[in-house]
Amino acid sequence: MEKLDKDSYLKLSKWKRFVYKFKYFFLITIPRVFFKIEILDALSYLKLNRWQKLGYKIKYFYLIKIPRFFKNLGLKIWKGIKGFGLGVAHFFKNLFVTFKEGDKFTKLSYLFMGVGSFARGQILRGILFALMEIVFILYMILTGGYYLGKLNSLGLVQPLDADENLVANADNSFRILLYGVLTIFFIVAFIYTWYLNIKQNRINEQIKKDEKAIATTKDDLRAVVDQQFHRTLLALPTLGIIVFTLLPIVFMILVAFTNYDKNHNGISNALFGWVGFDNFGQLFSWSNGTNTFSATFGEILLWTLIWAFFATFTNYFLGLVVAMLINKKGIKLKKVWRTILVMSIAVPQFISLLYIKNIFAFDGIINDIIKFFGGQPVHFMDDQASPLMVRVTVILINIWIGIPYLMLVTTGILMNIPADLYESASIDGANVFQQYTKITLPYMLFVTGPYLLTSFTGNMNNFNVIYLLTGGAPHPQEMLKVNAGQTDLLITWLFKLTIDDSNYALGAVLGIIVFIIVAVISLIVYNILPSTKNEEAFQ
Amino acid sequence: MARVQLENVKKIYSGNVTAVHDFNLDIADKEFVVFVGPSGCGKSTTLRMIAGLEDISEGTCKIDGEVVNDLQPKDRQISMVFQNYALYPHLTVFENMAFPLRLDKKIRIHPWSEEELKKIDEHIEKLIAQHADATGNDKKRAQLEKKIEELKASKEKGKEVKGFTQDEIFERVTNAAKVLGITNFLTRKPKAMSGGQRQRVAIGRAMVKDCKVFLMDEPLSNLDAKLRNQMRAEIILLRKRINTTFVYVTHDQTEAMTLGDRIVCMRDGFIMQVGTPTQLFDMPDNLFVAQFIGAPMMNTFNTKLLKDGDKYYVDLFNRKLPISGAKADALKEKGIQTRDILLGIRPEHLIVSKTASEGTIPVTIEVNEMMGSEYHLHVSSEDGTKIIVRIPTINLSDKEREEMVTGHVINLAFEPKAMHFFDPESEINLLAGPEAVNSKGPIILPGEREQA
Amino acid sequence: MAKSIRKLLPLFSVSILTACANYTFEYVIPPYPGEAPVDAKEDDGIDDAGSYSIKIWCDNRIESLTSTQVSSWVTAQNGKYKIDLKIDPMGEDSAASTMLEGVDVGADIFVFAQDQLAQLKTAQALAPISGNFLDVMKESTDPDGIAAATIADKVYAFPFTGDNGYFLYYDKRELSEDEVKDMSKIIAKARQKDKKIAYSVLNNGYYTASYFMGAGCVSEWTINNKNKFSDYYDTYSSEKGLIAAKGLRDLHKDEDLFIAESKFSQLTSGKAIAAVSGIWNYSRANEKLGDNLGCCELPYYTVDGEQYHISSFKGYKLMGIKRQADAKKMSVCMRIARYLTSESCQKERFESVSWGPTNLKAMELPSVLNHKGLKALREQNAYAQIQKPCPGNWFSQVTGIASSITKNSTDAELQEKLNNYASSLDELKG
Amino acid sequence: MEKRSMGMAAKRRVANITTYVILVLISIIWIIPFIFLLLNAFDVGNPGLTGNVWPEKWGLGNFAYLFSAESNFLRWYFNTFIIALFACVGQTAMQFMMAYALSRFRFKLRKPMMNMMLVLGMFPGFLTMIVLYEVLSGLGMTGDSAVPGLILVNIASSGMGYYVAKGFLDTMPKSLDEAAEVDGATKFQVFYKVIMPLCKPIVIYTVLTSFMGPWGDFVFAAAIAKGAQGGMNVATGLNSWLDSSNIAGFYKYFCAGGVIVAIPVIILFLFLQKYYVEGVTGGAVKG
Repeated sequence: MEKLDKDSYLKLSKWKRFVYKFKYFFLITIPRVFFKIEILDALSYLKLNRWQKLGYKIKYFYLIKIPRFFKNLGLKIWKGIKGFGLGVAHFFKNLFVTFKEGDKFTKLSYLFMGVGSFARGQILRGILFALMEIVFILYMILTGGYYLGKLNSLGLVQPLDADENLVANADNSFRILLYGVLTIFFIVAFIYTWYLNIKQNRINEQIKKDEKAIATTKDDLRAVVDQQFHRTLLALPTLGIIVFTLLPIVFMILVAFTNYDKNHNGISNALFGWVGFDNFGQLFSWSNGTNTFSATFGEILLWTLIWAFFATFTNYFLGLVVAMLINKKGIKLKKVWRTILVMSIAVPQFISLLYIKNIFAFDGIINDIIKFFGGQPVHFMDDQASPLMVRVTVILINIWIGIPYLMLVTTGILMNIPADLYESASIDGANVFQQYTKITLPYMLFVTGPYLLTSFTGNMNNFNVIYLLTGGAPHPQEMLKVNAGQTDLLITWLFKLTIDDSNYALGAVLGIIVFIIVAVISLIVYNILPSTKNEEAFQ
Repeated sequence: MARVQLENVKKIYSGNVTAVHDFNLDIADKEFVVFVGPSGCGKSTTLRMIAGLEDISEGTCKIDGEVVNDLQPKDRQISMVFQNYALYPHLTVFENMAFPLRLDKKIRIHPWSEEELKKIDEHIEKLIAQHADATGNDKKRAQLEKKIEELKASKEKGKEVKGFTQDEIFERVTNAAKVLGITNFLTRKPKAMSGGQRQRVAIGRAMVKDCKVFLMDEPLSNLDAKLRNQMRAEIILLRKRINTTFVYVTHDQTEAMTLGDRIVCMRDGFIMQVGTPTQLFDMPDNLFVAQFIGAPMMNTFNTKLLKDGDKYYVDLFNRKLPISGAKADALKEKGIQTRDILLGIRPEHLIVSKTASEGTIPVTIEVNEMMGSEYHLHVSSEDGTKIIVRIPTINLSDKEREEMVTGHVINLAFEPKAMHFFDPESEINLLAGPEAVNSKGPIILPGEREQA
Repeated sequence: MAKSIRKLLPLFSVSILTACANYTFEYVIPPYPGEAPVDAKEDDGIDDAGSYSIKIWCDNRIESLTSTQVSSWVTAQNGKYKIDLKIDPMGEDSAASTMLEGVDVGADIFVFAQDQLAQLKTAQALAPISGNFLDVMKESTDPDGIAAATIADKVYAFPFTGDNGYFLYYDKRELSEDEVKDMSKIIAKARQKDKKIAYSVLNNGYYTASYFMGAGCVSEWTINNKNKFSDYYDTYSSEKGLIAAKGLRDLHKDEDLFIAESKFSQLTSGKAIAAVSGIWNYSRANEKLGDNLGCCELPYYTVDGEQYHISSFKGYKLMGIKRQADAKKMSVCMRIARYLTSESCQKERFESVSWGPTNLKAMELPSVLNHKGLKALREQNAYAQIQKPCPGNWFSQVTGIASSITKNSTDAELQEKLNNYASSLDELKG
Repeated sequence: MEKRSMGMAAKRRVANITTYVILVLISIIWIIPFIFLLLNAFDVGNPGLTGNVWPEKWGLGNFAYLFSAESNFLRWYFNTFIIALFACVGQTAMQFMMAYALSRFRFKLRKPMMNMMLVLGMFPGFLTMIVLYEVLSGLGMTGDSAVPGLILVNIASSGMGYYVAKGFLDTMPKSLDEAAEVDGATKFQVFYKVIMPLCKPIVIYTVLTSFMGPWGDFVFAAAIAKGAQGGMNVATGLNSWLDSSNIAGFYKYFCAGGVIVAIPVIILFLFLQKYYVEGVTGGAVKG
């Protein structure tokens, strides 16, 4: 709409003026107030009163930060894809160019790895490359091929024939999937090494052209403890993580796409096969309402998030308070208080939590005390208790578990807070509470930012407390169908599904969802936390 | 004892931020060169590139003629003193200084001791005897002959020893400690020592090694003023004793002036000027060097240079101050005509004359900073331009000292010899040589100026 | 030069990975060598002489007794077999769950509670018993025991003990003969003496069912040939079920008197006057209380004036043989299992840990007949129902009924709980 | 004037007293479970779960049973001790190698690697249990020889817990490395001769925490040992005494076992508590 100046507005009839005002309000004022923002510089921002500042911040967050976040995200993803594309193109171009220009040794090393290195006097590398190729070929012929071939069917020879007699040389789908994944890892490693072997030939040729000295085996060995020392350090831990963490996780993610459960355990009663996204379908079929699996999933997810939030923050703040109590200037016997608290960490949880469970049991000591004072015994953590009571009790007990550890963490950090901060605050007239909120907390949050995050994700996967204390009680009939309880976390429900009921496929689906939720939360928080951004603060 | 050559050295950080632009310098053997400049001018980065702690993005760095770009710090035979001393907290002072010696595994030749020589001779006799009675088989005889040859050769050459022996280490460390006066601290841990002492240990650690180049990265900046002056003197003595090539980085211009044979003044990754202290003090290539060297800072005035026949005048505070002597001849030689200039004169080159005259300017004192041996007067002329004057108090009578108070009017005379004339656009000294670098706006290197 | 060798180190990690991958090399020859297995058919015709290493899982109390029994059996075969025996003590329920975790690594012979039979059968962990072994078993063993080990008229295990039910333990000093006949009297005495009753009727389906069975309810599950629970006949939500629910509601009025069965020891330490538990606690209770210990059938409970005798499961512990490709080993294990469940072994076991035998002759022995615990169990079994195979989650559904009832739920609410239970049964199919 | 100053002192005294009262209360609450455990361990009156606090009959019978030939407790305890010993050495080495590489060096894949490990750490552990069992049985480390298997799994992916060690190393000034390099030390010598000696608190912290881990692990250990007495650890063994058929006869033995497991870990913890605090906070020990 075109804006009218003063007198052309006056010319309008009464009705037209009303229409104009109406349009002006919606098309100009609303956008100007809500959707347009002019960035204030520091000074003009400080002039705003408290509410304007808040309004400005909120608008700034939604109109600037969020779009920028997504723009950056989009850029990053686009760069990633472009980078990947470039990388692949580069990979093939490299291969082709090296082959065309390489001398006969380089050409040979395409087929027999290590030939190039031997030709150039790098015996150690040559041996390693050749060894890798031989081992790879042998492995593929004898076992890799066998499992890779069966990977898409996960086994054809069922362990039992029609009338349930044992079949000889039956397949084992569990082992086929596991060694299939291992073989794929091995193939990727081989391709990387093969590409490495080619690239080194090209580098050595380049060096030869510039008449520089090619790295001898002695140089390689010296590099292991010098220039390349960080790779030597990382080699063993990374290998351990690949074989003992990454491999099982990849296996588990794949299990989510199979029908691996008590009727098809892949070894003795029936082979399991690929079923695509059916398992996810079952979990997310909200539509038919009656399906208790997805309804239970929603409730347990909600409780897991509430639990993780409360468990983390109650422990954090109360741990800090206890640490401050002990660290207060006038308090003597500091070591004694700390020792008593620390003793409770040293006792393994499966012993201490059993005792706490008996204390809170229906016929436990607390109820005896209540009866002694004439009260009615209370159901704290058994099946007759109300869900709210059990949840509150569990969080309280978790405080008992968490505080000593937090007290230790925060005691150390408290000692590092420069004393002059408190002195200047008390001169400015801040009382104890203000000092806590204005100095201690901000400093602590900065230093223990990452710790807070890891303890939040840790609490989401905190198995011991719930499993040992409540076992998921109370179990309403509705949730019992999928053997879950109202204080079950995703992790304890997962345990019941897989270990108790050997329903591995659904357990894997659940595991993936827990994995995604926790991963998304922490990656966002991880990149926002100040202390993780300026990591180099101290160096 | 080495010559350090830096040719077109550049340092470009990720995201193409250039910290050092086209750095060219040729440091002669045993020369003490100081890199000076405000923080962030790339002086430390350049030093670290020589040391090998930073990769050289472009260009080459040669030590004793050998390109060291790809060498690791330990293979460049350099030693370095760090700004925060970087002493190993868990080692005693002795161990700190002995650390580099224990790591050194190079083979060195040592003269044989008496008994060792005797033992070798006996061994040779024994072999000759064996050679004599092994008449039959030639192979054995040939072997024996070769063995005898070897022994004889090693007798002349001397004993080959890997690294330093224990007493060699002891001797070197104690000598260094004696030089630095920290002998009775040798068994202490760095934590238990003061800043000055720690700095000496750091120097000691660098000193014990025989190195080609001795690098120092702002070693005195963590010390208090008094200790800094004392350490400066010690470093001068040290330099004579160690007698090797020094590269010293500092942001304090007094250190540069007192220590350096040659000074490399830098800003934003560019070399402003390379020259001896006096060259930089008396003949600054541009306004930046002029103002950076010398404290308090040189005064500058926007004025006009008037050429009247073959006489030159400066139109200052509507007075025409004559320029005479060497400066005038230089201007004439350069054929400078009347033009706008930036006049620079150092506070210590302004003289308070007793009587007002044609060549003096009346100024009123605003602030008088009493520095003990001299006054730093902050004065302002009739039209309000601020000038700083430095006057030694020694040859002032008591009465004159009393008058040096705010509001008092004094007459200033300009010492013609100490005037500097800078071109307002490029801030280059009119009398500077062709390779002078501008210090205003985007810095244009001499080479590039022709194309511009 | 430094730059050109920066690619060296991944070689190390890769070569270690290959070394690591090697371990699968000699391990992974196709599994299960040997010819097609033949189930031990006809009489013991199969010639299975040879040496075997056999692993047995049984309760720690009978660990040493079992190993002596097996070695005596081996010597009795005068050299036909060479057995390298390994016994790991393991309770019945953890034996079943460990077996389900990995059938191929489970023990060759293991004792498990009867309610796990269906799950173990689904996992194909049990070798069917046939031929001579079956005939001998049929002649000499308690028919109910055999029924407990049968699915779709195939027998999958040897009945090991016939005492897996529960009965009433009580302190004779506190309760007289006739008081123990009526639940309300026991509760009144407990309230009066401020003592407890160790009976998990309110929070464990295995015991809650005793009220429903007492009122006459039944729950039977049929398994189709694909070992899935295809159909069920259940009367827990009928009006008989409502009677039981009312009984449970009355118990909730005194729920503070009831403690879990795991706290059975409070009977021996005098804090409880009665307990409902199985024979596994008999020897300790007898040792502690001596002749103050009374054992008898479960009492009656009264609802709306009518008296109902609390029922129980007539349960059996079974000895199963792992189904494996090596037919010979399977047949040797069957021979051992048959011997361990023979009359002489059951008698020895009864004398040492007083577990009820399933062998018909052993059951008639005078010492068994007038054994205080077993006599009570036999009297109670008159009112008990044979425990048939049922889905794993069925017991937790029954627990759900008891735990959702409160002392002031109305009859309509009780019925609603029962209906919830009934509707959940379809989920348990499959 | 005089009243106000007295007020200040009085106020501080009152604050101190309340703090002491709170601290005493806290101490009681935190120590009760352990006291109950101790009392039950000395009760030889009735071996079952009698729920009484004060022992019916004092005696050392329960402890005697543990060390008698009847029970395998000693075997389990020895197994766990071996696992804890190897675990603390192995884990500390692995965590330190990872932390040192990530803290002192800057290389291309550093950030993605750290994010990857952060994410991998979030996968719920149980699902990988059955896979690890298969991997270990491939290596023949299950059942009776479960101890080497548990050690291997304990150490293999412990590199992922490098945060605390890295936090500590980040506070080491970079100039120490550079000074050593200029002095001629190879990167390994810098690691071994300069940085490691300064990491005493964090090394002890890591040793301590990884030593305590295996004592409480009952789910995974049971899955690997699969009931074989030779391979069970103390947590699995004690737990097997709690199932329904055993509890009436073995509960008090469980308590005695619990005491014997807890005591050494407590003593170790108290002895090294100073380092625990320093280690966690990134170390007050500055160069």
